[in-house]
Amino acid sequence: MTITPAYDLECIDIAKSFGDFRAVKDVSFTIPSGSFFSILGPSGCGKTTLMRMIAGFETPSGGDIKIKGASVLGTPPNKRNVKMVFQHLALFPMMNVYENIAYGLRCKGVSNDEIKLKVQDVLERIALPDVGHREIHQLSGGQKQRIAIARCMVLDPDVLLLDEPLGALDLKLREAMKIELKLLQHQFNTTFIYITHDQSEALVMSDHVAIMNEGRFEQIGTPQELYHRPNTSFVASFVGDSNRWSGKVADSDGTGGKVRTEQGLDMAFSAAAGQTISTGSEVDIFVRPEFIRTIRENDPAAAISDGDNRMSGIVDSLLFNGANSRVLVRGWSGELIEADVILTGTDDLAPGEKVDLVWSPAQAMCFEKTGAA
Amino acid sequence: MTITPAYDLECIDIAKSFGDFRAVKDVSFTIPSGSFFSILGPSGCGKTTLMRMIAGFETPSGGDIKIKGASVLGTPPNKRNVKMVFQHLALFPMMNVYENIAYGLRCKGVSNDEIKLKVQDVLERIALPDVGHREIHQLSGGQKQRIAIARCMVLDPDVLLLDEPLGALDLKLREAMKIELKLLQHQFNTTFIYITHDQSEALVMSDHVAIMNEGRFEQIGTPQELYHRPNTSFVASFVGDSNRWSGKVADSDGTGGKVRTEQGLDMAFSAAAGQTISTGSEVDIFVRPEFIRTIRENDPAAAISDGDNRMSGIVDSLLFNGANSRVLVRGWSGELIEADVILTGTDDLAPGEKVDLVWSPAQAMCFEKTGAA
Amino acid sequence: ETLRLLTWGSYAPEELVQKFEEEYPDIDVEVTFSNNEEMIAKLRATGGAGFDLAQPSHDRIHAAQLEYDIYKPMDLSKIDTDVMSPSLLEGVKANTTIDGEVYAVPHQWGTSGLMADKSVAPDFAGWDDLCDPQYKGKTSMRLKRTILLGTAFAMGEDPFAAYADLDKYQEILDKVADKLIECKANIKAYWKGGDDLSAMMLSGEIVASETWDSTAYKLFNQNENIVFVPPKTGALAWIDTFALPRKAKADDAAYKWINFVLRPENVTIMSASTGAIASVKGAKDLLPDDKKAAVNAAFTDADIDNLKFFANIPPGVEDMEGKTLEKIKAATGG
Amino acid sequence: MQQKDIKRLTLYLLFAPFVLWIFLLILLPHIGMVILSLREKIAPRVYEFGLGNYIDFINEPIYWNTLLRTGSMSLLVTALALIIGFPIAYYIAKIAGNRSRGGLFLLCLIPLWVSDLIRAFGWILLLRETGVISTFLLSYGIIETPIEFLYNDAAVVVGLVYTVILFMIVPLVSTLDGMDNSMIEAGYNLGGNSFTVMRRIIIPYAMPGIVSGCIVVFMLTAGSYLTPILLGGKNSSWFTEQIYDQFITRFNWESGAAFGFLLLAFTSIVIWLGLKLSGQTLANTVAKS
Amino acid sequence: MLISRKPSPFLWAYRAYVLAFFIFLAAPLVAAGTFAFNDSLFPALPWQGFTLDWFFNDTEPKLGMFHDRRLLRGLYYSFVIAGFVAALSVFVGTTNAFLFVRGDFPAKNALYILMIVPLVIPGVILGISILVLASDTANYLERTIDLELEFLRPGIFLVVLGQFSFVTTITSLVITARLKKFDASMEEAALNLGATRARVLRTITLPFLRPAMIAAGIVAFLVSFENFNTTLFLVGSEAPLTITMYDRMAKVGSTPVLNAVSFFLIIGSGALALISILVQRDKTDR
Ligand SMILES: Nc1ncnc2c1ncn2[C@@H]1O[C@H](COP(=O)(O)OP(=O)(O)OP(=O)(O)O)[C@@H](O)[C@H]1O
Ligand SMILES: Nc1ncnc2c1ncn2[C@@H]1O[C@H](COP(=O)(O)OP(=O)(O)OP(=O)(O)O)[C@@H](O)[C@H]1O
Ligand SMILES: [Mg+2]
Ligand SMILES: [Mg+2]
Repeated sequence: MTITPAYDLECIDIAKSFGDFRAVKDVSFTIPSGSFFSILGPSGCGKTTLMRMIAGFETPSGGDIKIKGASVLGTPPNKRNVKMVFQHLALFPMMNVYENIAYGLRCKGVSNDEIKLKVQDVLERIALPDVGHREIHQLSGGQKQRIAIARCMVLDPDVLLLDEPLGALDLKLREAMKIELKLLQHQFNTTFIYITHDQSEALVMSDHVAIMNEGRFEQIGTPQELYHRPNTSFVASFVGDSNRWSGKVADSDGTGGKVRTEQGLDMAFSAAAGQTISTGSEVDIFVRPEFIRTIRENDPAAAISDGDNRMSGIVDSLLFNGANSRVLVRGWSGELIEADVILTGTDDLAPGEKVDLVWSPAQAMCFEKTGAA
Repeated sequence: MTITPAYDLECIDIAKSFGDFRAVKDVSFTIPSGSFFSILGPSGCGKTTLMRMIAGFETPSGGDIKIKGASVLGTPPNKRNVKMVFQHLALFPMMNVYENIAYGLRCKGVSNDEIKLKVQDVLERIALPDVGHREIHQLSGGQKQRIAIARCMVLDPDVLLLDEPLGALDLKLREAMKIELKLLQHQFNTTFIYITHDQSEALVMSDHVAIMNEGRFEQIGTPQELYHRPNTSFVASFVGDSNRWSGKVADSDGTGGKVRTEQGLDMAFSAAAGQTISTGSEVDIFVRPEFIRTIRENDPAAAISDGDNRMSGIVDSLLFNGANSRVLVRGWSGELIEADVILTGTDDLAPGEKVDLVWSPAQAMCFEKTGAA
Repeated sequence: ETLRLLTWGSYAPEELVQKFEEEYPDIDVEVTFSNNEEMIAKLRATGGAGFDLAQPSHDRIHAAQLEYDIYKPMDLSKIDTDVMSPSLLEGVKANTTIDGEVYAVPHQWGTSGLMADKSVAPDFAGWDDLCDPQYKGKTSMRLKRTILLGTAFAMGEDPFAAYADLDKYQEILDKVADKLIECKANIKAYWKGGDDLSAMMLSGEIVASETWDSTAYKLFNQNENIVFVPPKTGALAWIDTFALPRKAKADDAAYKWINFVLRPENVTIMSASTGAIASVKGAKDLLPDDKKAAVNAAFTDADIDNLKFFANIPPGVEDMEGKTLEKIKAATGG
Repeated sequence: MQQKDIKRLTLYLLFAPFVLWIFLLILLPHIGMVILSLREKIAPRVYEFGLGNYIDFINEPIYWNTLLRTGSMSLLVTALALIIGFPIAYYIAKIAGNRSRGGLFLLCLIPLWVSDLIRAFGWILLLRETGVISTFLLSYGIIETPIEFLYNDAAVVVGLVYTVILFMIVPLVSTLDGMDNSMIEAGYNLGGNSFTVMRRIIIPYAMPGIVSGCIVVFMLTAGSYLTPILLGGKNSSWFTEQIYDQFITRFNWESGAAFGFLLLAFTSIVIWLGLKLSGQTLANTVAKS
Repeated sequence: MLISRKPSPFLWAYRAYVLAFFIFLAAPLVAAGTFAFNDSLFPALPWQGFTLDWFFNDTEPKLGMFHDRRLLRGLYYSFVIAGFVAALSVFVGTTNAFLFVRGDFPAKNALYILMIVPLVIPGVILGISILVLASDTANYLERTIDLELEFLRPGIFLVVLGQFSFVTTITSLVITARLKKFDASMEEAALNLGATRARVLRTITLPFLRPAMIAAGIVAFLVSFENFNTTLFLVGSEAPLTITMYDRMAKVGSTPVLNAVSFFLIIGSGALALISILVQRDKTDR
């Protein structure tokens, strides 16, 4: 009876402690074949530790890891068919590109002729057919990146792990590589697990993203789900920009109601999916800048729905950034609120102007405060 | 007859050659008192060289530099009242914060009591009143940044030069410091000249931005001018994202007309301000993603003005990034076009869907090709 | 001023130096320990500068002075030659007179010979006994010219006589080398200084060795069984002298030192340290008691008559001997 | 321009000490030594130019045997130092915890600061027939009669390895320290076993350190004097000892100079060969450590 | 990690090996040090009981090291020589560092290699070549113009020069490494803040180099202190401690006083080495 497993990788209650410190706490997840899965979390949350356990460099303190359905706990790292692209790539500087890629094949004992074929093939697939004879230091950052991936892919891994591989690149290159990585994954059609603390990387590239915090997974979902329907206040604040208020629920019907913020503002909200928030509880409310409309005070043209939240303030400054321009508005209680605006150079808002900020309760994401937060 | 000069800094036909290589080519500009002026350009275009000439570390091969109206060509660097914040800050690690700030005053021979007053004063203005006794390595990245500025500002410079001071900071901190720098400049009301190759920094902070390329200034203007009314194709492509087509003008009335792109597409355009483009000339056309609307094929709800450009294609992939999400559409001739979309998770576009891309001719910026480009 | 002595280890006992400095408060004594070869090498390198008084052996002055011009003549009038044993004085003078100038006066004399632990090697008597298989792995020697000469005597040759005919001398050396190479297996190790010799002897690692008499006397103090054995072919005798380096700067102090150490009360202190016998009249009586006992245990009058004084080394011999020693050292065996 | 003149002047001023040092203390003396070595001694105070000293050397097997012996023993010591030192360096650089690393490194260094003489002296106390080791073994009944560990080639090798191993470990630690751990992990991740990783990754990476350590160790060994003299036995002659003998006991500076030059040339050739074989250069090995 | 995944017996064996190695390192020093406290005239077994005589006793035959004038004088000369060598070599090391890091001149790489070469020349050869040159020069001057230059004869001056000739390579390498880490924009920043060039050197560059200069100085001091091979040929009447001890051992006979000196030196140089490492690990290292 042979069943092809549905998942390339399964982690079941995996945990890791360093002495007293619990770096990874009972994380479970499954990754379907051929998908691009990202783990996004702040520095030190345990992402690398988790990945090192999958690769076999650390032994889990508990739980099980299955690759293609079979547990690999007893398998040493060099026997696992899980390849890894390291943060600083770890290309071997004493070998040229060809030898770097051939290394894994040689370890397997593949014949020289076959190695030649395979290396040439993978070099073509990453669109660098002619760099085989180059030394590593003769490559550009982006090329190195691709060689590091090719070095793994030539071995046909079940899963490719990537630990912040773009961290060392400069801004422009990072933007370009984001798209490139996604295309490469399509190319090879292998399961990629991608670690990052840069949300835009995770959102842009992934099929699914897991948000990790303090050794735990807070939420797993598609980028859209995470952005629009975060489960926890950590996810809401970590994914995307947002304005944040703290307050106390004045009136609630379980899924929506009114909050009085610490600054004394009344605000309507709707609770995040699956949450019930009862009257009197302390909550955090998040509103993304792009959902806040800025309208000139008493602008008759502005259409405001009835239930919308509204707040008046004074323009503090304008941050022009092309399509991503922002306005900073100082509310009457002194807090600065960011809202997206379009600045065209004609008839724009100006610092000092009085404005109203308007947003719908549906966009005000509300989470009950946990004891610790 | 004493005339207070209108400009803190004037550069007149300033040039610099290293051997045969001309790093800076006849650059002229003036900076009014108290403004925030950025020089934005790709790596290696000569920004640092220009700044080093202003500070006095390089001697210009030609031209003149005037500070507060007086030429400083003969003045050694330690006598110029132009202070500089270095890329890696160059704080002195063997002195504590107090001594770092006091250094310039001591060089001037200011008395100890006065130094104490001035240092305390400047520390308060940068909102770090209590760090005087700290060692440099005990500061966070953002604090170091501010100390580096304070160290210059305590000397009351005519002009403060900043050479990519945020380059070494990590992503999150860089975002925060952008806003902070602008506030500090308001505080001190001194002329800041800010060098960067990151367009969003330049756009967000500056009153005026100069775009530099290959040793030359391509355009000087406010951020909005540069973004919406670029003078050259370099500026259009360097500032902000854009889709680019090359083509030949099929029909022109001087300020607008029709272009046939290399892919064979007909496109209406209006020439950039001050340009006349004649029929038959080779041109580059730029369209920013945020001005391209993506509509489902045959969507009846879509309102399309008559003159708008329209192009059909197939959704290749969606790059979800919250408010900055993009769609990649493959046009019928194979090129990939980026357009901004809003992805909410419900009823979004999906890869493979047929769509139409629509944009107005006014947003299609057109530049005649120069021989070199 | 400073008196810079270039001398043998233990030839400037601390007690004596302090006494001297008390007597002449303005003189500061600085001592450099050395041996015959190094003294010449040092003075050659300095051109006779850097030291104010040297103490080479009587046979090592003539050739060195001819070749390197490192000494200056002595003013005998400043030295109390009366106290010296006339025969030694004349002998040294004869050895070190060049162009009518005398370059050295005697200080102490002693012998090189053998020593043995009488409790385990009672019959030890001649140079060749070092190679006696019954002491296999239990003897030692110093790989220097003394052992070449001793072995030559033991083989019935007279190397000093052969100095006049270097070809003949080379023949002797070749024979000696063969013998010593053959003997190598018998040797535990070549000693390099009094230190390792004493350690080996006292610990019983070896039972007999070629030695300086002074070392033997010292060991006699520790262990009465260890005695100096004058070889039956005669112990080799040397006289250490006083000589003034050519560019010495403190001649007066040097003469003061010479006269000082030849005073009877100081002779005793010196001999206690060196184990050698001063070249003054009645020197044997001035030996400290323990040394006297050791000397008496070692020497009979006949032994003293049988002493072989080193003869002046003619130029070239050092090279021949050096090569022979290297050959022995390099040969495999044992 | 004035600015340029000042720059020039500064450069000259900085150059002066360097030139004085290298020229007066290194180049000139060595040239002098070579010239001296070309003088033949004919009679007292009579010399003649010629290759006599070198011819003597060639004609006398004792000399070149000793030189070869010194060279081969130095190679042996170098190899031993590498074999013994590499695991230690690896341990310090890669396995020891962050805190113990500094301590271990310091421990490695302390013997370095004590003179040759004291080290050799210590070994004599340990190794001699009535020394600590022999006595210890005897008192525990492991051996019946005292054993002489001193005065043989093995003792010389032990003493030399001891003296020089630190110069092997230091550059090795610093190169291995600079090696990113992920390089090793990548080696395993791509399917290599411990042996492959060691042979294909760690050793090639550490090559500059290995070569640099070997050069310094070889030179120090070949040029050492005290250790072979004090620990060596009846058969162990060392070339520096012969140089010393030529100079000091045989007053033959000319042939001593020739010997010195030969030692320098010989060791330089060995090192040149080593560099050629390992494909390294002096600049990227010794200069870096 | 390479090892953590391995079965632990291997790791234990590895640790045991490391431990054995450090025992090997410590053994002769411990032996040399321990016998300083043996109440015997010979530095050898058997153990005769504990004593501090070899440090403090003031009468023969057990003259302690602190009363042994010759050893103390040797110690004094060692200090003088090491002091000069350290000062000189740190100075030249610093100028060399500036020369090679900042300077721009033809054949820089070749000269840099030349700078390293003294480190790999056997000490004996350095000693004799300098000796030969110095005495030939002195002899020549004496013969031709009857000028006696005493400093060219073996003595402290030549010893200092001889040691300086190879120690400088070490100091140059140490200081060069530090200067390479120096961010030249720091100097420009100081200039920019109004300092003169001299003031920049005094307040910025040299303070930055200070840890390396101190460390290099200590290394130079220790290397000079323990040097034997080069010194042997160049020493005159003022013998430093190693030579004094060697003479003692080879020509007089060793007593545990030598062990006492060894003990003293082991402790002293251990402390110095510790300081040098602490200084290097200075906070300015970043
Ligand atoms: N070998 C170890 N011993 C002890 N603690 C460790 C070890 N490795 C990691 N940690 C701790 O575990 C936590 C998680 O570390 P990890 O490297 O997995 O974080 P990360 O999410 O990858 O962070 P970053 O984004 O900075 O790389 C950190 O607090 C770290 O200090
Ligand atoms: N001292 C010099 N000698 C020769 N060429 C130089 C020198 N300094 C700079 N250049 C060259 O001048 C050009 C401009 O350099 P500059 O440092 O001004 O660029 P930049 O715009 O500051 O770039 P970046 O953004 O990377 O800092 C570069 O091509 C550089 O190689
Ligand atoms: Mg990590
Ligand atoms: Mg720059």
